[in-house]
Order: sequence, then structure tokens, then C-alpha cells
Amino acid sequence: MPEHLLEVCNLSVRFHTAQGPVQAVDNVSWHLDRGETLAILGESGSGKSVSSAAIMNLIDCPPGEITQGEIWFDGQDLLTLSNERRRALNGKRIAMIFQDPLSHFNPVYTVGWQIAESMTAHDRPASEAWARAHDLVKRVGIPEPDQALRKYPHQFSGGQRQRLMIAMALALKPDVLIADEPTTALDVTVQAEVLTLLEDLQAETGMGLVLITHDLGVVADVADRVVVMEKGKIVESGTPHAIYHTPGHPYTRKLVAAAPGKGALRQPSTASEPLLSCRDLAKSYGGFDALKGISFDLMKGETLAIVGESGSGKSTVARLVLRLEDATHGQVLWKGDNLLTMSRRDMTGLRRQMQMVFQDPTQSLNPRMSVHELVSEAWAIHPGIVERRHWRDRVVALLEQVGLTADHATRFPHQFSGGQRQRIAIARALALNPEMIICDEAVSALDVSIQAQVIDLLGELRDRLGLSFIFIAHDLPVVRDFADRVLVMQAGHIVEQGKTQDIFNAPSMPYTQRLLAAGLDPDPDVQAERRAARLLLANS
Amino acid sequence: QDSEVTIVLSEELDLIDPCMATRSNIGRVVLQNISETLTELDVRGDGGVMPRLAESWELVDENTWRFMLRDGVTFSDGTAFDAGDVVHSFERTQSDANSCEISRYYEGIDMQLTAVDDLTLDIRTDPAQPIMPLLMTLLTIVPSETSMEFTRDPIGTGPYQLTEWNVGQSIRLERRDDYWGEASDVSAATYVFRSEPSVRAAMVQTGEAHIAPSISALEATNPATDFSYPNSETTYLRIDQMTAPFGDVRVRQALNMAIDREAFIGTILPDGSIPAVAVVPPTTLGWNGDLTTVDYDPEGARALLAEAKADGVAVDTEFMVVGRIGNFPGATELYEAITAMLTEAGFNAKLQMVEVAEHEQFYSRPYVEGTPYLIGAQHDNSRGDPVFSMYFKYHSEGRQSGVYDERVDALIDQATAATGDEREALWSELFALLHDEIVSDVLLFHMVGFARVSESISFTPTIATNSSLQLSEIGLE
Amino acid sequence: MTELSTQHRPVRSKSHRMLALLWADKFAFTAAGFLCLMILCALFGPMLLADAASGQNLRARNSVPFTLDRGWLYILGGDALGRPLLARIVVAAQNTLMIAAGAVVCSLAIGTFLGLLAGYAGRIWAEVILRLADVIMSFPSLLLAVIVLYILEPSVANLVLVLAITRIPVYLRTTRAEVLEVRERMFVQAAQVMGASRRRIIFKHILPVTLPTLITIATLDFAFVMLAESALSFLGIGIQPPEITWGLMVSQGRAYLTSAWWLAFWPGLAIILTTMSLNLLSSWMRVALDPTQRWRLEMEKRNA
Amino acid sequence: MKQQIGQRALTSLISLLGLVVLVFFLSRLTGDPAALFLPVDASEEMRQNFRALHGLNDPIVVQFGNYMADLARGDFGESLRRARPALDIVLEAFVWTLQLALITMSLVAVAAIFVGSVAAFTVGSKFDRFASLLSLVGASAPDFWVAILAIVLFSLQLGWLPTSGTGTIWHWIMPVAVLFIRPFGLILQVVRGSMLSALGSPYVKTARAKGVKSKSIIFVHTLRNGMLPVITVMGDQAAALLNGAVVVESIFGFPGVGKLMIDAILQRDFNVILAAIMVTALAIFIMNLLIDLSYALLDPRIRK
Ligand SMILES: Nc1ncnc2c1ncn2[C@@H]1O[C@H](COP(=O)(O)OP(=O)(O)OP(=O)(O)O)[C@@H](O)[C@H]1O
Ligand SMILES: Nc1ncnc2c1ncn2[C@@H]1O[C@H](COP(=O)(O)OP(=O)(O)OP(=O)(O)O)[C@@H](O)[C@H]1O
Ligand SMILES: [Mg+2]
Ligand SMILES: [Mg+2]
Ligand code: NI
Repeated sequence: MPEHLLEVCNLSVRFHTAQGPVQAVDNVSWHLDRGETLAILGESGSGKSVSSAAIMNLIDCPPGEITQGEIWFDGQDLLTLSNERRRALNGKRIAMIFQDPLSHFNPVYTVGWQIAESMTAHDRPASEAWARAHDLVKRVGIPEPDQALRKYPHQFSGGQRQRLMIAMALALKPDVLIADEPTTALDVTVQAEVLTLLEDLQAETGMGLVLITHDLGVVADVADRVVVMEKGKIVESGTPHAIYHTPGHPYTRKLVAAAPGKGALRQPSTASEPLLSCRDLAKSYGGFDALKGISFDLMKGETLAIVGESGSGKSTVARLVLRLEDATHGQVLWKGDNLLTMSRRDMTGLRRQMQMVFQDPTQSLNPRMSVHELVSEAWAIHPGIVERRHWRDRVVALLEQVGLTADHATRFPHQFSGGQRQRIAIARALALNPEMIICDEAVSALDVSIQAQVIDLLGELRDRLGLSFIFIAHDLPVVRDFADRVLVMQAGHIVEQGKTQDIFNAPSMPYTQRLLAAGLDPDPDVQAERRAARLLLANS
Repeated sequence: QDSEVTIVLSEELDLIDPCMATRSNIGRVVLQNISETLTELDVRGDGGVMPRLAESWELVDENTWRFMLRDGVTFSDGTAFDAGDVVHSFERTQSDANSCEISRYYEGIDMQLTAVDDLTLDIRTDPAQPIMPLLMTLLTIVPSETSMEFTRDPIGTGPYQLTEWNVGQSIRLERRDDYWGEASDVSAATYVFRSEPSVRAAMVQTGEAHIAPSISALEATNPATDFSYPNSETTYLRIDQMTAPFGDVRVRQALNMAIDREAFIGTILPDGSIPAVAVVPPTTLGWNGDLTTVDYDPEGARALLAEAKADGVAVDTEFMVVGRIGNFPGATELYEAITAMLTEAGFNAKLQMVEVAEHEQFYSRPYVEGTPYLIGAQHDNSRGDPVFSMYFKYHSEGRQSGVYDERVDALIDQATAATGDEREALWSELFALLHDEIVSDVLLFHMVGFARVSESISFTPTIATNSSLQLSEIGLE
Repeated sequence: MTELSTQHRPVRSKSHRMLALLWADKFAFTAAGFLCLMILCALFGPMLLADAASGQNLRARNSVPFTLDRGWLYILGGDALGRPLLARIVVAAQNTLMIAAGAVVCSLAIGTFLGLLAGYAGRIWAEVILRLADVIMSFPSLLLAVIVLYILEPSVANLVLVLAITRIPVYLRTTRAEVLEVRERMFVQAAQVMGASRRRIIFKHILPVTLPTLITIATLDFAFVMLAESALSFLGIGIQPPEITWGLMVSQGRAYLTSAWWLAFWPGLAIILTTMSLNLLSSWMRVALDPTQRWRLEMEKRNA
Repeated sequence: MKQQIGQRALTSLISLLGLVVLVFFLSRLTGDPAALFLPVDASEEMRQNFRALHGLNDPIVVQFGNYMADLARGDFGESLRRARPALDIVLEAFVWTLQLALITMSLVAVAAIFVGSVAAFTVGSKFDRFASLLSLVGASAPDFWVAILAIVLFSLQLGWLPTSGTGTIWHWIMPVAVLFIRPFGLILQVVRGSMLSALGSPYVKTARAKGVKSKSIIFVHTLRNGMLPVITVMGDQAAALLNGAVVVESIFGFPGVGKLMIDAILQRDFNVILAAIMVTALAIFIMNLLIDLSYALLDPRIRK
């Protein structure tokens, strides 16, 4: 047997819960060679994150338990090493990019300090560490790196944090990089840059990359090999080409079939009155203008997608509309009333009509409440929607609609995978039967099959109840399938807005054109061609 | 160096003004160490009033005393001592610009001090003061330059002078070389303050201090170092005869009979405490040795009560036994037990322990209205003459008196004006009247104090140790 | 992913589940047992032993502990008036627990409430409340006691009042500090989006996070209050002999510390044990109420 | 920031003034100092004289006006008992108290944070149990027990330390140690609880993935996150020390502000009470200001 860079053999992980043990990873084996990119595809909650946590010695035992298996790295079984020796490997030889970038940053230290720490922890001098941190932050495309290093995590946008997390993981040029959904919050142009960065590093140091992703396009673009997981087990493995074109396992087939961006474009219903209008909405943080005066309308029953550069102010729009933060100036009109000047009490009354799914699901769920409590809280706040005795059934129904099961209701948020948490958040938003939902990257952590299920659900609600959506997403194929109109943002401005059809077929602004051109195709063959063309373009 | 001693007192001194020397801790530092008096009471022998700054005295006429002062005495600031200083010292105690405590002993007396010459002093009084030499044991002499306000730099003629005062921490006295009298052994004394009795005792034990003038009885376990001394305090329950049911003598008798005094001695109170028959200690002039304590007789008490009840006395009236928290070691226990004994004998008694300020309200006129009460108090008279106690405690107009009896008033007035044997007899008569006939109060105990003295020095505490501590009496071994 | 336990355990009642979690922590279980015993003493002690506790017997004064010569009530020795300490401790439990619980619960409730208000309501409110806390913090409790003693009647309720007021600031400030941080968390914003009222946000989302810390402080305050109470009885406010509390017993035993240690020791031990039990229970509660920590108890239960 | 501090200074001044007014009037309701200063058998005339000397015969409003006028000139009045300016007395004592508080609190901070953090990190271990129990016993034991036992042990039996007093560094050891115990126990518990919550946070996972040493995970990453309640409670304990550690001061003969204040209150030495309260209140106000500012330093999310 040839020596692999990293080899996982027969790994099983089990969690203890109040309802009994949960087998999160079940007899999983895979390996990674030097310079290779292994993509792990899989259903949300299938054990991808847990198995990588096992490699990094991050599973709390108890309540977790590695029931069997070996993880070979550098000729030694990691599971038999002392904690201290594993610590020495972590970050230096094996690094990891976490799925939820916000919660995985320490809120009270500057990002510069945290990035530098990944080096100083391994005895690099501080000055060198800061210099490299500066360099890395620039490489991942954060503007004004000097200032950025001195800022705190909460001052960055979701995508920016994700990139900072990547910078942190790359600091010591590890031999193995485990990237858990590293591009879920990145727009395609930045995503392309990040993927190129990873490839460059691979070429430079022979780094092995384990890429956990749900994005078939990314797989098609960079993966050398693919393993597919479902319910804790590996169900299939092979080359991207083989997986895409001749999927063997039913789950894989479902996955490939569910790849978005192939359906018919929606024909928006003809104009009705605007439900929500933003007029010259602006927000500045200290001296920095995050939003520079934007105006748009959302019609009743319409889905307005906001796409755009990471850090361009998309989430800020959402926060301002819901008055989670005060706008610097501008108006937000809800059925003609200005939300921004409304009294707190009137606002509370309106709240139930508008809901939001936050970009960071982990942080938006109260860790002390069970799923049942989280979802049913809406009804406790607004009595009269669902009678108390129906709560249990209704919660179960909602959970099932988003692809979870009834016995998840008694669990707590920390016992879920990233994608599962996102779905809990969606279920919670739906519980109130609102008129408008703002989805901030609401489906970005879901595997395509679940994503399709959720999108279908949202679409159905839209058609049946006339729900309106503001759909913030980076995933253009999903937007293409789901949105009526698209609004493209860059650096706090709206650069272009129009019907989905128009934007996708005939983008007028150069940024939009670039965005569309950077899209990845799930078919490895197609993607290989695009890639070749792009490289050619870049080299010329 | 070796002849320095450290004395640990129970609380910090607010002031070191000589005119406050009647306060026990101030007195221990000041009296006869820094400041001297014209006369001094002999507490070790029975010499009575002895000369100090006055060499002799005589009665010039009924109302005038003449004191011949000692020559060649200087104050620690170098000025010479003369009769003018005495006059000033007295005037100072009477001044409005301070609140000197000594003045209370001269209250109600019209006193005229005149310096006949430098060393001769006449004191004219109205009414006559047969005990003027005794009264002069209280007047500390300061130089005539001393301002009327309280001073923090006491100057005196005593064998020691104040050299250091670290507020809150220590006071240091050093021996004067130009003292008129005999030089004493101790060259310097440091006073420190600890409010915890066990710490005071421990300090002598570890050698950090040489004398702890008051430690608790419980700590006094080492016969080699620990001395008990009568501390001139007497505890008693004051009865206000104006309030029912205490107007009836049988009730007062019953109160006395209900209390088992012997049971307290050696238990809650240390051995050496004496059941009291008067409010002043036995060393006082006119002490009546014929009086005996009332025997413990709960049955008799009950019988008396029944008798009184039959006569329509409201013996069932609820009353309070008011005690002062922390008045003396074991105070709460003592009053608790007394209350229990009273209840046992059929009284409707309830205990109420109060804090100093409140106690004062109960104790002094005008008395607290409402529920009748017996107030537990402790009275200190180490001055050798009942005059310092009797008016306050028993005269119809006394501030703490519960007795309203013309015979008593008359006796007090007579005795105050009398001298010699007559005085003694009158006091004796008064004690008997109060104790046997009027049953003026529930007298409890003459208390004892305990001092711990290091084995490296020789010093025997006396009844005066509660109010003064002469460094010259300390010998070094 | 497979659920190994396909068939669910029967859903047990909430209290039953908590009991099981309590059983899992043997220290906490013992603590709970001890507290129950104390509560029983408080409820029935005065009824059963009041006479024994107040009956004086100077011959049994300071009688040594651990002999049965004078009967089992004297097993812990006798006090300065020869009253059996065991009986007195049992009888004193009522007053002691009533005062301590009254003071601690009041200060905890008021302090927490004001702290939440200061942390979550407008600036002006916060400013007023916080300055109030500053003022209370700088106001010596003894002075407060003297004032209360003079202006109001000395009574147990006033004693509780004094003790409660002086302890308010710590809860107030701690709550506010925690609220400042917790309210910035995203789940609070999520609740806001759902239209949750302030009250709900405060009590449902913020309070549970801050409560464990407050309870930890409160348990130790229990001891503090029991001892402080005796210091105030020195001023004549509140409990006075012949009524008893543990604090009073401790301070009465103070003079005998070097000669008859048991006088102060047993009531002191009762205070320590009660405090410790409360604290163990609060530690247990911190774990049992925190879903991310609860496994510690659940696992132990399984291993046991 | 500057403006904020300015505003804070203003409101603090107002509350200080309020405190003075409150104490001035309330304390004068608590009885007559003449009765306490003068012996029981002092005449009414002496009492009048005493009151006149200290202006206590004026109507209370006039007294207040005079006091405030003097105060405006920086004159805090004379002590009724000591014939000295009240402020001098208080400041002398406060220096001692401040030193005692600073030394004690620094030791407490270091020790409690260290032990508490390690206990939280090794939750359930022997170390954790032992540290918790020991600190709890210490924190709930009556302080005079500890003080007197320490004297008996270290001074009488072993002869290592002086019983009491001031002077050398040895004199500080026992008072500081006794004062140390309660805040140590309390803060240790708060640190432990706070850290326990913080250690479950995802950023701890990140730190572990980065290969950060446990030591720095505990003391750098989580500690700062759990610090808010800790410094608040430390502030409360420090305030208690600044208000004076009466028991320790009186047992060990430390000339601090606690004993001074108690005496002043018991003797109704109004000017000293007021001066002492103003000085300690100022210290407490400043301390609370520093604590409030440190919240924002510790947690950037609180900066607004
Ligand atoms: N602490 C826990 N206790 C119980 N179950 C857990 C716990 N952590 C994870 N699980 C379960 O383990 C399974 C695997 O989780 P994991 O995070 O590996 O999923 P994933 O493949 O990364 O999914 P996603 O793509 O949604 O992030 C999930 O079903 C999850 O519910
Ligand atoms: N609290 C804050 N303080 C300072 N700057 C902030 C703060 N919050 C956001 N920003 C900045 O505002 C800009 C817009 O942030 P926003 O979260 O709206 O971006 P976004 O469009 O949602 O990006 P992403 O797709 O990466 O989530 C970013 O550049 C971010 O750095
Ligand atoms: Mg995952
Ligand atoms: Mg965003
Ligand atoms: Ni994606």
C-alpha cells in the first residue's frame, strides 16, 4: 500500500445525546495524497464536518466518542498520539477552515492578532507573524489590509470573515488543509480568486487539500477525486468526471440531478404595489460607508435577489430594513409607512410580517433552547397563529418540510451540523407565516438535493401565499432558478438591477458580466473548458 | 532600651487631653504619667488621700481649703509649675470652648480658686466641700498657657512626656530627666490598641506587649501572668419606682429574691465577682458591712407577688429587661439568664438588648415611656467616696435615679456636706436604707477585671487600674 | 446517520428528569439532601425543640461535645448558659434561613431586575440606576442599619431590608455587565426580528445566560448575610436574644473561641455546610440547565 | 469617550451630593452625639455646651447650610470627638485601607483567576473539586474565626508572625490573608462558572485547530471573554474592602477606615461619617468608572 499523506481508516464517531447515541460518522475511510484535492460531497448532516474534526482532535470526548478507526499522517496514527503532539501538528502541518466563520473567531481579539497567533503559537516571532498576516489578508482580497488587521471580527461581512479564516489556516503553509465549505459566503469572483490561491499554494508546497463542499461547480473546477457521503457513510467515490456523468449510488444520482441552474427562468408576475421600498438608504460605520444610498422596491409576491461582491453591503441592507441597526439616513417604506421612524411598539406589531434567516445560523439560534422551543417561540410571541396544543405537530411538520426529522425537535443547536442549523433557522422564519422573508445566504450551506427541496418549498409558499423574498445569495444558479428580479451590488452601491432574465442573459454592467463569467459549471468537462479559457485570458 | 514597656489598651484614644483623664483609657495614659494632680488616692495601702503636686492642705474656714504646692516642679515644656497653673487648669475644665469631662465632678459647686502666692492656692466653695482633697485627685494640671480648646499636645508635670502619637497605631511616652520626683524604672512606654481581648492576651504572651490591663476572664488562665482586680464596676438593674408594678416594695423584693446570684459566679461571670449590696465597691467610704445579699428564693418571690397581687398590684404587667450589648463580657448571657429567672419566679419579663446610644435613652432622664422596664447598667466608682454616685443614682432628681424618697434626698444632701466619721456614718445609713428598706434596685455584682502582665516586669493591678496605670509603679525584673 | 436508539425512551416528566440529573451528581445530591434536612429543621424545629433550646442549666455550661452523659441533645455540647447546642442550632434554622433567604432573594431579584433594566433600557435609565448602585455601594451598611433602627422599628423585616439593600449593587452591576455582552449576540437580534417584546428578550434570552453567575454569587452571599445579620443584631436591629440565629450563636461564641471552641464552631459549621450545599447545587444547576454541558450529568448517569 | 467621561463625572458628582444630603439628614435622625460623648452622669448644662460647641443646637437646615458652605471651601468640619479636622482623620485611615485593599485585591485577582480558570478547564477533576470546596469553606467561614485561629496558630503556637499591629511586612501577612479568603472564594467561583461557559465556545475549537497551547487558550482566549462578570464582582469585593474591613482592622489593630467609620457611626460623629463616606464614595465611584471603561476595553462589541 503506497504511503498516503493522510489516510482515514474505518473511522466511526458517535455522539451521546439525551435521547441516546447518534452515529455521526460510520466506518469512513479515505485518503489524500500530496498535492491532491479530495472533495467530500454529501448530504447535509452526513458527517463531513465531524470526520474532519476528528482529524483535528476537536471532538469533545465525551460527549463525542471515536468508536473505531485510525487516522494516519506522517507515518503515525493521530488517534494514538498525545494531545500535546497533536497540538504541535495542528495549524502547522494540518490546518482547518471552519464552516461558520463568525462564531469561530474570538470576538474580543483583533483579526490581525488572531491570524498572527496561528504563527506565534508555533514559535514564529511576532513581527514576522504580523508581516505574514498582512500579506495573507491582502492575498485573500480584503481591502485595506493594514486597517483590517486591527479590526474585530464583528466588523467584517460574512464573506470577509470566511476569507480571514482562510488566511489564518494558510498562515503556516500546512501539508494538509481541510476546508469545510470555504466558499459558502463568497461571490463567484472572489471564490475564483480563493480557489486559485489554494491551487497556487498546492503547486508551491504540495499541500493536500480536503475540500468539503456542496457546490458541484467547485468540485468540477478543482477536485482530483471525490467521495460522496450520506448518513455517516461513504456511498461512492471516484473522479469528478465519473461521479458527474455516471453516478452509481442513488443519492449521488439525486445530487447530480438536483444541480441548480438548469430550470426555466421565472416569468415575474406583472407589477403589483410595492410591499417594501428603500429610498436612498445609507449606513456608515465610523468613517466607513458600508452602504452609500441605495433605492429599490420589492413588490408583493416577488422574489428580489441581491447578489454582489462580498462586503458590498448586502447583509447591511437586511439589517437596516429590519431595524436591527439604525440607518445613517434614508427611508424604508413598508406598505407606505416609514419603518425607520416608527415607534418601537408599532414596529413590534409589524415584525411578524417580516422575517429573516441570518447569514450565520449558529449564532442566531439561542444555544439554550431546544429546536422545539426555537421554532415555537414565534407562536409564543404572537399568540393566535397556532394553538398551543398543535405546537408539537406543527413544529414537526415544519422540520420535515426543511428535511429534518421529528426527533430533532428535542435536540439543541450545538448538536447539529451547519446545514441543519440553517434549516432550523428557515423553519423558524416560516413558522410565523410572514409576508416577507429576508434570506441571507439561507441555503448556502445545504447540499444541492436539500437545497432544491428547500427552494421548492419556498417557491411553493410564494405561489400559494404570495410571500415576498429578499434573497441574498452568491450562488448564481440558485438565483437564476428562484428569483424574479436581481439586484447587483458592489461597494455599497447598486450597480445594476433588473429582471432575472435580463440580468442573466444580457448583463449591461462590466461587474455583472464578470460575475456571470466567473460562474462554475457542475459538469467537469464544461468547467475544464471554461477554466482553460480563463487561464488563457489570464496569461495573455 | 530594656526598660521600655508596651501596654496594650482596649481601644484607641480619641484625645489625650488631660482634662479627659477620667475616661479609663485616656486616664491610663495620662494620669500621673503625663499630667499630675494635686492629690492622689492611695489604692495600694490605706493612706487615703496623699500629696502629689500639693505638699499639704488645710481647711482655712468652713468653705475654704488651702493647698500648699510643691516647689521646683516644671512642666515638660520647661515652664515652672505654680498656683496660677492650677487656677487655669480648673478654669479650663469649666470653659465653654471644650467639653471636658472632669467638670462634672465639680458640678453644682460654686468654686473660686485663688492663687495666694506662687505656691499657695485657696479654694473657696459654696456649699462647703469637705472632700476637696479627694476632688483634687481628679483635676489634672496643665500649664497656664494651654488654650481652652482641646489640645492634642498635652503638657504636664508628670514623670513622662508624650513624644509620639501615631494616630490609630501607637502612643509613646518617654521619661523626663527633669521630673521633680524619683526617677522610675521604665524609660519609655508605648501604648497600642487592640479591641479583641484574646489578641491583647496573646500579645503579652508572645512578648509583643508587657501589660494588657484588661483581658477577658476566659483568657486569664495562666496564674503566673494573669491577675484579677476589682475593677470598681458594679452591675445592677435600675428600677423606676414611678412605673407599675415596681412602685410596690414587695415586687421589688421579689425581683431581688428571684435572682440566683451565686449561680453566676464562676460561670458567666468570673470567680472573684462579688454579689453587690451597694452600687459602689466595698473600698468606698461608708461601706456598710452589715448588709447582706438577698437570698435566692423563687418560692418566696412568688409568694410576695401573690400577696401584692391580692392587694391589687398589677404584677402581671409585661416589662422589659433592657441590657446593653457588649457592656461587659457575658452581658447578653447574664441578662438572658436573669430574664429566665424572673420568668421562673412568675414575672412577665422580656429581654431587650440594645446598643449604646439606645441604652443611654433608657438609662437617663427623661425615661422611655411605654412598656415598663428594668435597665441593666454598670456603674464605676473608684474614687473612694459615694458622693460621685449617690446623687445621680438615687436622688429624686438624679439623672439615672428611680427612687423618689425624701429621706434618701435628705441623707444624700447631709452626707455630701459632712466630713469625717459623720460622713461615713451617713453614707452607711443611706446604703442600709436603700438596700433593706426601700429596695431601690436589683443590685447584682461588683465586677472584676483581668490584666495580663508579662513575667519580665513586676506590676500588680489594683482597683485603680481601670482608670489609671502609673508607669512609675512598674518594676523591671 | 443512523439513530442507534430507534425506539425512544418513554418521555418522562420534567421533574423526574431533573431528579435523575441530580442523582447523577453525588455531591449535589448530598447537598440537596442536607438542604432538605435544614428546611425540615426550620419548619418543625421550633415546634419540637423550642423548650430544650431555651432551657438554661448553668451546670451544663460550656459542656463539652461528644458525650451522651447529659442526653443526646448535648451531643454537640452546651452553650454559655448550658443550653444544648444541637437543639439551638435546629431551632435557629428557622430564623436564620428566613432572614438569609429573604435578604438574598430580595437583593437578587431587585438587583437583577434593575441590572436588566440598566443593561437593556435607555441611557437615562441606565445612568440613574447605575448611579444609584454607586450610592448604595458607598453607603455603609452599618449606618443604614442604625438609621433604620432609629426611623423604623427594629424587626426582622427591617433587618432583611437592610441586608437586601446593601447587597443589591453586586447583582445589579453583574447583571448589567453580562447584559451588555449578551445583548450583542445574534440570537437576541433574531428574537427581536421575531417581534419578541423586551420583556421576553430579557427574561427568556438574556436572563438564562446571566443567571448562573448571579446564583453563584447569591449562594456565597448566603453565608455573608447570615454572618452580617449577627453584626447588625449587635446594634439592636433584628434578631435579639432570646431569639436565635446561627449568626448570633457564632458571634456569641466569639468570646469563647479559645476556651470553648464548640460554641461558635457548630453554628459556623451549619452556615458553612448550608452555603456549600447551595453552591454545589448551583454548580449542578449551571450544568443541568446548560444544554451544551448537560451531557456531563447524562454521561455519568449512563456510566453509573 | 472624553465626553462620556465628562458626563459620568457630572452624574457622579450629583450622586455624591445626593449621598451627602442623604447621610447628613438621616444620620442626624439617629440620636444625640452629646449623650454618647459625655459620661452618663454629665449634666444637662454640659450637654448643651457640647451641642453648642458643635453647632448642633441650630435648626437642622441651618446646620446643613453651614456644612455645605464649609464644604464648598474644602472644609469638612471637625470631628466631634477628636478635636481634629475630620478629613485629616479619614485620609490617614484611608491610606491604610487603600493599601490593604489594593494588596488584597491584586492577590485575589491573580490567585482566583488562576485557580478558577484551571478548575474550569479541568472541570470535575480532583483539583476542581478540591479547590472549590476549600475556597467555599474559606469564603463562608466567619472571618473572626479565621483571624483568631491564625493568631493562635502562627503567633502563639509557631511564633512565626507578630499577632497584630503595623510596622513590618510581617504584620501585613495575616490581615491580608484573612481578607483574601472571602473574595478569593467568591471570585474563584465566578471565574470558574464564567470560564466554563466560555470554554464551550467555538472559537476555542479554532484555537485548538491552530495549535494554540492550552495555557494560552485558557488565559488568553477564554479568560478575556469571561472577564466581564469577574471584574464586576471584583469591584464589589474591592468596594467592600474600601468601605473598611472592620473585623480584620479591629482584630489586627489596623488603623483603617472601617474601624473609624464604625466608631464614628456608633458615636454619631457626623463630620467624620460624612468625610469618610465622601472619601470612600469617591474611591468607589472612580473604581466603578474604571470598571465600566474596562468593559469596552475587554469586549470590543460593547464599544458604541
Ligand atoms: N454534539 C453533537 N451531538 C449530537 N449529534 C451531533 C453532534 N454534532 C453533530 N451531530 C450530528 O452528527 C451528524 C454529522 O454532523 P456534521 O456536522 O458532520 O455534518 P456535515 O456533514 O458537516 O453537514 P453540513 O453539510 O450540514 O455541515 C449530524 O447529523 C449531526 O446532527
Ligand atoms: N459593525 C461593523 N463595523 C464596521 N464595519 C462593518 C460592520 N459591519 C459591517 N461592516 C462593513 O460593512 C461592509 C458591508 O458588510 P455586509 O455584511 O453588509 O456585507 P455583505 O454584502 O453581506 O458581504 P458578504 O457577502 O461577505 O456577507 C463590509 O465591508 C464590512 O466590513
Ligand atoms: Mg458541516
Ligand atoms: Mg453578508
Ligand atoms: Ni455555495
